[in-house]
Amino acid sequence: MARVVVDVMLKPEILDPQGQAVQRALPRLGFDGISDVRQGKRFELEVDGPVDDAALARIHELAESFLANTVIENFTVKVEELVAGAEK
Amino acid sequence: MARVVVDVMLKPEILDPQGQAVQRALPRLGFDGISDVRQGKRFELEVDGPVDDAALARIHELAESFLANTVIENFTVKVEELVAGAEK
Amino acid sequence: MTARIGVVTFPGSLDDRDTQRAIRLAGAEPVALWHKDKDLKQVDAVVLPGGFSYGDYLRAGAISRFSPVMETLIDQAKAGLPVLGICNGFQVLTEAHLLPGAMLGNDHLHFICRDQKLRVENATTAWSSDYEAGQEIHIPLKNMDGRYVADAHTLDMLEAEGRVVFRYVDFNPNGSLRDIAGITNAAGNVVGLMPHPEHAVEPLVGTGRTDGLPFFTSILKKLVAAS
Amino acid sequence: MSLDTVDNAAQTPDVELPWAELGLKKDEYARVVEILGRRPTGAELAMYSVMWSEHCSYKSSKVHLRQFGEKAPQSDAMLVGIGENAGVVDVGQGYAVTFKVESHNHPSYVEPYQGAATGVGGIVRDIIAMGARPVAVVDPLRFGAADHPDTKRVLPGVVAGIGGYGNCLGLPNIGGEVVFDACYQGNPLVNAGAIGVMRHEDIHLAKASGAGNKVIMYGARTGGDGIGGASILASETFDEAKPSKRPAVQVGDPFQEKLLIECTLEAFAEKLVVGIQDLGAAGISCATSELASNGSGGMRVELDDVPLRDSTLSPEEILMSESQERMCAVVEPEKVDRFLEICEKWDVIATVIGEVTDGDRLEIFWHGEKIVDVDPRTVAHDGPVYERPYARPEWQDALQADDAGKLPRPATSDELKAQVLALVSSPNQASKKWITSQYDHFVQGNTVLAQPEDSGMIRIDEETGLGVAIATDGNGRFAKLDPYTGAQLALAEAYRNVATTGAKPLAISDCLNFGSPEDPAVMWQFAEAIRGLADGCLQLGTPVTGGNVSLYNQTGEAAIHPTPVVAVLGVIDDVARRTPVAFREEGQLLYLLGDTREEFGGSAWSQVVHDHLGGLPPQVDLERERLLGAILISASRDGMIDAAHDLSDGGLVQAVVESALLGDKGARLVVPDGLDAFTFLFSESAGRAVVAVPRSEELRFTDMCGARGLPVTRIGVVDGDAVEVQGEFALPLAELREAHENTIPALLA
Ligand SMILES: Nc1ncnc2c1ncn2[C@@H]1O[C@H](COP(=O)(O)OP(=O)(O)O)[C@@H](O)[C@H]1O
Ligand SMILES: [Mg+2]
Repeated sequence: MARVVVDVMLKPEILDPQGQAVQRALPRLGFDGISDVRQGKRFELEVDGPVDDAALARIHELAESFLANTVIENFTVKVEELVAGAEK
Repeated sequence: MARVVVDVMLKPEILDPQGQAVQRALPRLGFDGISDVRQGKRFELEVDGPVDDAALARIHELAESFLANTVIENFTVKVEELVAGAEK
Repeated sequence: MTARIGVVTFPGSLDDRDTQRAIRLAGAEPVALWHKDKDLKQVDAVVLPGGFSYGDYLRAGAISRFSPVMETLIDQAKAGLPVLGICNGFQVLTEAHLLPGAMLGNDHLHFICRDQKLRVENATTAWSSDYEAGQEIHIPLKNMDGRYVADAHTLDMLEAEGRVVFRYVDFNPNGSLRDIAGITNAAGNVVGLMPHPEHAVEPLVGTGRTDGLPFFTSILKKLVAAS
Repeated sequence: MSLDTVDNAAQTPDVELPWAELGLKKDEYARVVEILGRRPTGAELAMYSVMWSEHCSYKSSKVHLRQFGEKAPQSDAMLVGIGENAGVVDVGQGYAVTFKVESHNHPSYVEPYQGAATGVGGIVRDIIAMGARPVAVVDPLRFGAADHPDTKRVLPGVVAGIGGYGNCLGLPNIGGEVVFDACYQGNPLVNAGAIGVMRHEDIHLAKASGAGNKVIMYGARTGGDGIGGASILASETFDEAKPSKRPAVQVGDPFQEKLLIECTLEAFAEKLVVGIQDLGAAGISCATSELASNGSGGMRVELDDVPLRDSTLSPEEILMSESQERMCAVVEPEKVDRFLEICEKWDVIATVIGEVTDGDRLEIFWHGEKIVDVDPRTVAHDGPVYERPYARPEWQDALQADDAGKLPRPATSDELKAQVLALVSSPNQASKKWITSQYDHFVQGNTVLAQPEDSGMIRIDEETGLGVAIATDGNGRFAKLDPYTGAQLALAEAYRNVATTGAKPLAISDCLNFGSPEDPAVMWQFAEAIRGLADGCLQLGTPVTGGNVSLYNQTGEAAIHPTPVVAVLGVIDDVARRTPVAFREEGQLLYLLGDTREEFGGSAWSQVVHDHLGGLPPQVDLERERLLGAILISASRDGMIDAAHDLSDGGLVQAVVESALLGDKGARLVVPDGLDAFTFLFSESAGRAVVAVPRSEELRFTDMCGARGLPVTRIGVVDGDAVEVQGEFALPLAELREAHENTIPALLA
């Protein structure tokens, strides 16, 4: 079993109110030096079989037709190595 | 300028209805072979200065105290190489 | 002398005026508090009202929790100041760790607005003493992020200590664990709940019920008795 | 090519501008050149092209819309009429109410959530711009067939978007419509309406007066949103290197808009604002040209001072951007500091971008160079006017001849019963709770009535109980059969809905949704609908305060049904006297008010049972509507009725089932003499309502109806836990409830 990650972000030219709200809050929290924040979605898909080119192509299609609305969003698909203990 | 990505996912024991809704829709869309879907958030932070250990430590703190609610969520922090043309 | 009850306005608060009206109808004096002021104007109690503070961006209540007013409020709540968090206010209280657990999106993924039946489980808190334990009431509910979540240990503790104050009856509108609609801190001065008692104080508007009024008379009686 | 300045334009008359790509016709471009006495600069062309578009200039509809003014009834209620952001109506006790309905149809098809959300945002800014606090929204919606897969994409997104935006603004949603019909498949109609309340003295207008006064832009930064043609101007003609990728869909930020509301109202309260305009379609082009042309004097704008989200925007693009959540205020110089302070208090970005000048020109500068120098009237008001050809379509006769009266009717009681169940469970007649429970009804604490009542009602004064009611209605099937009558039926229904709750109808707004004006058949439908509406308003004494036209709702050759949606606003002196829909007490007598005829053309029954559309729509008798309204209002004021429900789609049986289910009280009905059970239950004759009368009031009520000449027929009694038609069938409430309430969730959940 492998994990494929689809990251979906608003296109750069599209307003991102959520990211902006986070960014505007940073100075109050004592953080500076961050010039921009964008917030998007991360999908973790657990794939049963082998993640070969065919599987990736299908997930790409899934992302394009369903997970993202390509009118306003971009996406990336990547296979994730499952490294134990990477999460905090 | 560099990009640091903070990924925030619900802890595995917390019900993720959004991920489930995606998963439930898959057969309808003609997709099988995906045994689980989880949906989380991705934050892209554009950092002004160098992303050294100190900067990363601060971002880690930001994630822990603000970007994630650690009662329900886990997070990871990573520096992203800016590869042009990687996005679709 | 009547009691002075503060109502905090965060950017994006929606039910602040309604809460002030409810406080007035109960016979107390509402005092407007502003999120950028650390000064609580020496009020006797505080309500964090419903709404979408900061648009509920990031997480409901997550940004408001860092407001200047919250710095003072967190200290004073720990020192015993009565605080009621309604809906977004409840979310702020969990984000500020004045109440345990966290609020997540409704399990059905939709905003929900309905007249909700609740059972009063604890009629001893600062904000529920005018009810009777076991009493069933109807209070309007309207939210996107109303699913109360905590780990099993915390839930067991809340139950054991009688800190579940309100529970959903007949229908769980958001997937809250153990049907929890509202909880209190150990001292009983800080209470948070998702439904909106301030919208059930007049027979003519809203659902036409007045089941929410005792929230405000509870605190008024307590404060007047103490003064 | 570098910056196209006014000087440059004067010196290079032969430079070709891409006017066609910007949507201008050849003669329109020639007219611009004639007005200016030279070729326009790129920036001027951008302004003229957006302001002269169908959407902003009403070039196809203007000649017809004039009737709303020409035939306007005498009304003391009208404080501000057509031509401003929204009309304003006097509701007494020093209060004024502003309301309007607008469409956001096409964007909602492309991106349902954001399209619908920004639709709410836009209409609410119109309300704020009049000086009012928004107090409620309504959302008349139309989708393709309920079981079409694309409806599952569009509807949930639209509903979530309307809720997401309106809920976050703290505006109770108190009414609207949801209609399914295959004709809206590729063209859902997402109309959104808003109401605002103010004191008379707080009315504000969109005009810039007083030389030296400052023009302040505040709210969101300007991005590349919704810039169609300007990108062509910017990238292809003027600067090849620029990215021409500009978002076609706008993303709304309701939180920003909530801040805009609060900060604008605070500025109004301190009397800091001379004139104000929201930024919607055509953005800065529209706001500056309208403000300047409606006031005295001219205006000078430094475009460099507009706060940007995207620093690569060209001046043409900045002028055309439709970024949401922006406003423009005209403020006296000595009050500017205080205005900016209030904006800062609410974390709203605000910048002085120009000032009112002595002259009569609108001049816009970029990097110190003049790029626009126009008479603002020519941009804002002197757009082209078309007398588009129109003709009654040849299929109209055949359609009307296809009489629904000839359709087979139920032959047995069992069949009748089955058809009742089919009707109340059909998507158009089924409960819309799945949708409306996603909207906040309670926020602001003044909601007296909300869905599924006949009209939404808001208390506007806590002391006196003064309130306003609003209902929106439209029936595209009726309008297709006869657009003149169909428009009047929409008006009559909305009027009746308001009166049924006890409020007195005062004025209307409308949203006219049609196909392509370039099709003479569509243009005929449009002309007929407006004629019907204007004639109807004159007769009912309800002036048109404003509205919106949405054309080109069409997929290929197929236009939607002509769909005029009418919003009627009413006033009630004391909301304690309102009449709700639900049956409240057993034993109360049920009366049918009005005449029932065999009218089935365009009816719900003909659609549900026979999938048929043909014949003539029900007759309209507006004098009867007036009388019915007057009786319902008197009965409510004097406490003679406890429940009332207007009869429309689905006829009497639909109305009785709804009242019974809402009150959880059954009804026993008797078919009156002279009617057969089928006609009694399913006819959609207009001008009718059913009321529940306490026995103690029976005589007083029937005497009143008799004395005023309104037909009143006793049809039964509130009783039991079924809806029973004597001698025909009984349907238990539980069975009806399941049929009525499960349909929409089953389709969409
Ligand atoms: N169908 C209509 N009936 C009456 N007035 C209309 C109609 N359509 C547009 N108007 C009026 O024409 C004016 C311009 O409309 P519109 O462009 O929608 O306003 P805005 O610029 O505020 O969006 C408004 O006063 C509007 O009320
Ligand atoms: Mg406007």
